[in-house]
Amino acid sequence: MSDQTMQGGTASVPGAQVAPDTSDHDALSIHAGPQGETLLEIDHVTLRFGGVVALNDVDFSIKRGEILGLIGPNGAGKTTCFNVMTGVYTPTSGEVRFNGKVISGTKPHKINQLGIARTFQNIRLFPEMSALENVLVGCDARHKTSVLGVLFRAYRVRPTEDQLPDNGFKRAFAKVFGMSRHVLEERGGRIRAMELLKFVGIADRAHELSRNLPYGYQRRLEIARALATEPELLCLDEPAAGFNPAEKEDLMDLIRRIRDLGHTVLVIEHDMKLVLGVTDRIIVLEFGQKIAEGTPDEVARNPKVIAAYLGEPDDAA
Amino acid sequence: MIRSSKTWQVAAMASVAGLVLSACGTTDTDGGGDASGEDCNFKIGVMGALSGANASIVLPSVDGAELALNQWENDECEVTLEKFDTEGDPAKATPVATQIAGDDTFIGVIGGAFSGETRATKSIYNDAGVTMVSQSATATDLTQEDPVEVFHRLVPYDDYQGAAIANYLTDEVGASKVFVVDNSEAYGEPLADRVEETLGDAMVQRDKTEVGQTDFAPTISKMESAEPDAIFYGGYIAEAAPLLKQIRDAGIEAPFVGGDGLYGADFGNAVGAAGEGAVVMCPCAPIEEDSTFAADYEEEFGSAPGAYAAEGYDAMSVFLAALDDGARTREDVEAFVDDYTGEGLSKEIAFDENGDVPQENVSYWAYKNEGGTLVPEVEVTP
Amino acid sequence: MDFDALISGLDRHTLDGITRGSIYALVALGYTMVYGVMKLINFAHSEVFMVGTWAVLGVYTVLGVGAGESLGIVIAATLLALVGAMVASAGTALAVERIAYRPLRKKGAPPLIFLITGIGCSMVLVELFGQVFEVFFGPPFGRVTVNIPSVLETKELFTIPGIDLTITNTRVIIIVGAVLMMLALDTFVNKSRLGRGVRAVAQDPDTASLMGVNQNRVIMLVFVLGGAMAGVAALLYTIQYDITKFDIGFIIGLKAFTAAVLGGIGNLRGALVGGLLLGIAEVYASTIWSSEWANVTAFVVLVVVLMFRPTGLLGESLGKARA
Amino acid sequence: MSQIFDTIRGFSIRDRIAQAPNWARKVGMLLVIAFAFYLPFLNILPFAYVRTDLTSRGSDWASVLFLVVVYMIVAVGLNVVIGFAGLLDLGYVGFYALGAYSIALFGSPSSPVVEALQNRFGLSETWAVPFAMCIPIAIAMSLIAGVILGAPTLRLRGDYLAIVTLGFGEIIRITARNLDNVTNGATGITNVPTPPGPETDGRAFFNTVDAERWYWLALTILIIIIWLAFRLEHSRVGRAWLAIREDEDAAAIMGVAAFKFKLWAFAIGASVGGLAGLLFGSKQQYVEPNAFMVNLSFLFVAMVVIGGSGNIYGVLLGAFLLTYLPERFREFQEWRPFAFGVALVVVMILRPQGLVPSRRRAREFEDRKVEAEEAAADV
Repeated sequence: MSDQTMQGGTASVPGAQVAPDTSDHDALSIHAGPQGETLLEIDHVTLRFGGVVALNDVDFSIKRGEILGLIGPNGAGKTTCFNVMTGVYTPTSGEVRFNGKVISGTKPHKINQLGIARTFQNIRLFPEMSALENVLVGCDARHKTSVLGVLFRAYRVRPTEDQLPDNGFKRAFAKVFGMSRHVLEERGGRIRAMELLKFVGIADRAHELSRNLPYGYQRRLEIARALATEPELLCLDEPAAGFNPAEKEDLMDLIRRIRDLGHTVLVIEHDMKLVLGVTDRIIVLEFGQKIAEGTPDEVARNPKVIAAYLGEPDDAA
Repeated sequence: MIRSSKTWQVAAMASVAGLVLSACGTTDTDGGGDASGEDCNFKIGVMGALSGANASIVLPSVDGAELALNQWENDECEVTLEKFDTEGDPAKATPVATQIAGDDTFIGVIGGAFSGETRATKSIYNDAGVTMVSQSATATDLTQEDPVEVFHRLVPYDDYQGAAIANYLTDEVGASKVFVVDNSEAYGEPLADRVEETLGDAMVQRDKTEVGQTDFAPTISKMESAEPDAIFYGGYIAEAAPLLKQIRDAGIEAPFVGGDGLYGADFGNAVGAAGEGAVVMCPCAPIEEDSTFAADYEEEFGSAPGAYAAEGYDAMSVFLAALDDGARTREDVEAFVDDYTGEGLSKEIAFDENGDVPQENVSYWAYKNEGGTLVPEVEVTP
Repeated sequence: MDFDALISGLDRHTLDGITRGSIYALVALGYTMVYGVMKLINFAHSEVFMVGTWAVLGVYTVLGVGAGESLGIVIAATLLALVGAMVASAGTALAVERIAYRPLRKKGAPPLIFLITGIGCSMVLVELFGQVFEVFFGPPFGRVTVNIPSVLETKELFTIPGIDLTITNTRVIIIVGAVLMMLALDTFVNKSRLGRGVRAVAQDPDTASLMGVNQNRVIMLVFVLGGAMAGVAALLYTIQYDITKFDIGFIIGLKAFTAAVLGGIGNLRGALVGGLLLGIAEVYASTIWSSEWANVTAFVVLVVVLMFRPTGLLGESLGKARA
Repeated sequence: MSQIFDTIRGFSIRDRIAQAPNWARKVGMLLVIAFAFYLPFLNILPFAYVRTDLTSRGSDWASVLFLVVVYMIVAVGLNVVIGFAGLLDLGYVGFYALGAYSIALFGSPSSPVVEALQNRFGLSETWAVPFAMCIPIAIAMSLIAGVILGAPTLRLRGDYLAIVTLGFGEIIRITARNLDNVTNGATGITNVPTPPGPETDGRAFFNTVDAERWYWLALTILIIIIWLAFRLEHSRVGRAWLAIREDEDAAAIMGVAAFKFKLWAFAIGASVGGLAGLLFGSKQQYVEPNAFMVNLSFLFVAMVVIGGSGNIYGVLLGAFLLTYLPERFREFQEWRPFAFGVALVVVMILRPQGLVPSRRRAREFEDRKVEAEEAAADV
């Protein structure tokens, strides 16, 4: 397979500073709409489980191209907020709009296709798949081949020059009859997946089972897998949990580079330093309610926020 | 790569070893004994449910055939009886039939014992020209709708049996309101259909049950409102036993009549006290208790001849007569059996162009369950 | 299609259905208890029931009793048969657990493996009675239907006036017996100390073992209880139908399992509701059409119920059996 | 027993095959296929002892091979459902039956359906739908049945799915038995057509006696189906199934349409089952409802699980062993079911992951074992 040649990439040692990524990632950038426009709106969303109110009239929006932080003490409803956005829960009242389209009540995989991807607080990779395969599952979200297409490969497309096979006979055949879209997608997917692994800095262990990867690699693999679905909006759920300061630095850099590719990023994080350092804007939740919103400076000075965090000093660490 | 080259070495050695060993010889897949016209070494197959729930209807006929072979006196010929268990399942019967068909030393087959397996295999035997003489397959279509050259049977088909049962119900029992129950299976349903046809207005209601059913409450409540003066059940022993018990428990005392599916040695034991007086109809003539056959059978197998033992004996006798007559090929046997006439244990044997025994040669008997054994009651005509 | 027959005898058919369903429900308890605690389908449970019917036959044979005994002997023999069937069935269930399931549990095998092993155990038990014992002991073992003497003969007890519904003693014994056993089991699981252990393991095995509940003991207890209920069902079955056979377990087991799922597998009261509903549905369908459609009706009812209530009528969970 | 497995593992056959040069693997594959085609005539000692017709009470070797291959097709199809998608289907025999019934209903001149068509359109009495047309009909019918069964039930959890599918298999059989005017009821349908072919020795090419031709036909179909199954496994579809098996919610959030892929698994499994049923019915030339009892479903699942669910080679082995061994040892006729049950229990206890598990499955088992041991140690 072609990915054999891709191995190597940026070698890095877990825990140490990841070498700056030098390869060309233009191929990874996505085509995003006009910057600064509203991308996602959480419109007065309330979510109740029985008598418990998990989200109470939460209302905020994300603009295209920004890095938005979502913070709050444990149990404030941050992850629940993600779950509402990604279709796991349907809000009791209010609605979620993405690109102006109501998405609350839509099934999770449909929401992903619309352009929202996320990572999980407690890592949820596919443990028996290799790192590359995990990312490939993400790439598949953008692939069009149907099950019948996989079986019979009847859908042919005209390949570009560099997609043509080397073997003379096969090359001639492909020129006349075109190539199966499935084969091209599969090949393209592998190349893209490998690029993504390089982008997050874990390409050196692309063929290892994800369950055998070190913790930091698993976190980054989740990000790569989410990026593979080419989301306009990427939601990171506590991406720095369990990281040491050096790794956190890397992560901040990674988040900025993700934004530079054209993605909008929403981060849930406990670590105030990271959030204040990387985000453009911050929303603060407490007990399912929005208590503050603003630039990192504004939020850091907001007395309500300080009170909320001082009230639970353990979690603010 | 070093490791893999080792693999190829191993593979090469294995193939050489295989070639060397192959020189050792080949197996005789014909299963011994080449058939040639001169020496008379033949096999006769018997196929049927030799194991499984319905074996008790088949095994006596196999024993009967064995007895006929043991009693046969012929210096020229060596005949063995090969038993094939099909569990009564058509899917299991086809490989057996293909095996028999492909082995030229088989000159005939006794069976199939049941209609389903016979339906599935008769074209195989027909293609190979193996003569079949069935001791107990009674489905009408086997000879009437879809006859093949090689199939013969010693029992009348369901049409006649159904008529005989209906006649018994109306004439002997004097019933005018018969409740007909069947087991929805290939055996019970067509038989019950024939009974229904012949009964005409004398049938009050028909109900269908399942194989494996034990709770017949819905059928019983239908009976209670129909108030029949006789009940016919087309099915097997396993369901007849709980059905009878529940009929009697409900206080319905109408006579109970069953088809030959109930004609087995274990009927009396299975139905117990509730089955006292129940009648089983069978196209099999009773074997005189003092006859030599019954005595020989008892001596050989340690029990009184059961269902279709005489038919099994007769089927074997037909084949052996063919060999006595000098038949040495499948064609000879087929020609001989087609024209055969003779006095059998069960009846006067002859086969019409469809392979059926002429109707006038057949006798139907009603057997009554008395104290756990089936006692011949009366002969009935269709 | 005979709806008139159904309507005109609705009381009678419902009673028939309840009788049939009572036995399903008792057998269903075994499936439900094991599922509730271990989250697996014990496919050999149908044979646990079958062994019980043979035990009844064995007890009657040893005692030498038959039809028409005096009342005292009838009661004594039936009680002995009850004990015999419960012991035999519980013992079989326990043996299956110890021999087949425990090694798998040690390996942490997924449910599918338990399923295949259960099918294997079921075949072994069927063949023991249909083949192996016949070779060693001869009749009554083997592949034939065996009559069990009607020690407890069916007698009319009384007729409900007005609707003209005759009640027999066997019906009363079956329905009352089934309900009593179920109440006893329900009380045991909910009230006793051992029962608390069962519920604890059902809710959260890990926490339960941390709290000092011996999981193996609980699982054994569950198999024994389920087996004993199948034993009761076996006695009631023989009283009603008078027969046994090496393969009678299969269909009853299938129906009982359907009943358990219908009511909400893992839920004791669900087993009762599911069993009765299934019995009634089958009898109604058999009356409207005929018995050949009873099984189809049973499964259609199951599919329809699951479509609207994906975890059965009463929902699952042995732990929350009180709810 | 486990020592034997360890020894076999010592050879690490899989690694060696994987390391072999590409041409060698291709040649090896061709040799295996050639050998498979030659198998009916295998008559060289000591290999010929595998034959089932060594004694005159055996059963025809080529017929047994045919049945083995038909069940292999079934196993490969069911493996898509159980092994790939992780859905427990206990009613697979229903699709098998549908395949057999479709060719019987439409292809046999004596089926009530064909007779109705004859009357309706004034066709001759020997007219029936040609064999070639019956194949798409059979596949379509079982596929539609798969979708109809799957669409409402696939949302159910594993164990519920098991009982519902089991019920479905029974509904198909009972309906086929009860609808006398459509399926001839319990009597079944005769004169099921065979594939067309040149007449040889005065008989149709696919006749009842020369079973090896049927075997070759089935084998060809099996090879095609295996090839397609591998395509599925190593594609986005196979990855989606694996992802669903491992973490359905996470897969959905990553854009995997879980329900759609599960339904596809069901539909693909169903149509493969239907194709196997069609072969069976055509060879048998007779179809009756009792050939499709529930027990057959259990046998199919046992093939997949014993062989090694998820691994195509494993399920092929499972299908082979469970079909072949009972035929090979016919002389123990009465004892076979007992031995079968014992073998099922013993194999599962000693090797719960199956005889030839997929590597992923084997690792999952190791994990579970460790977890179980840890849990036991806690007590």
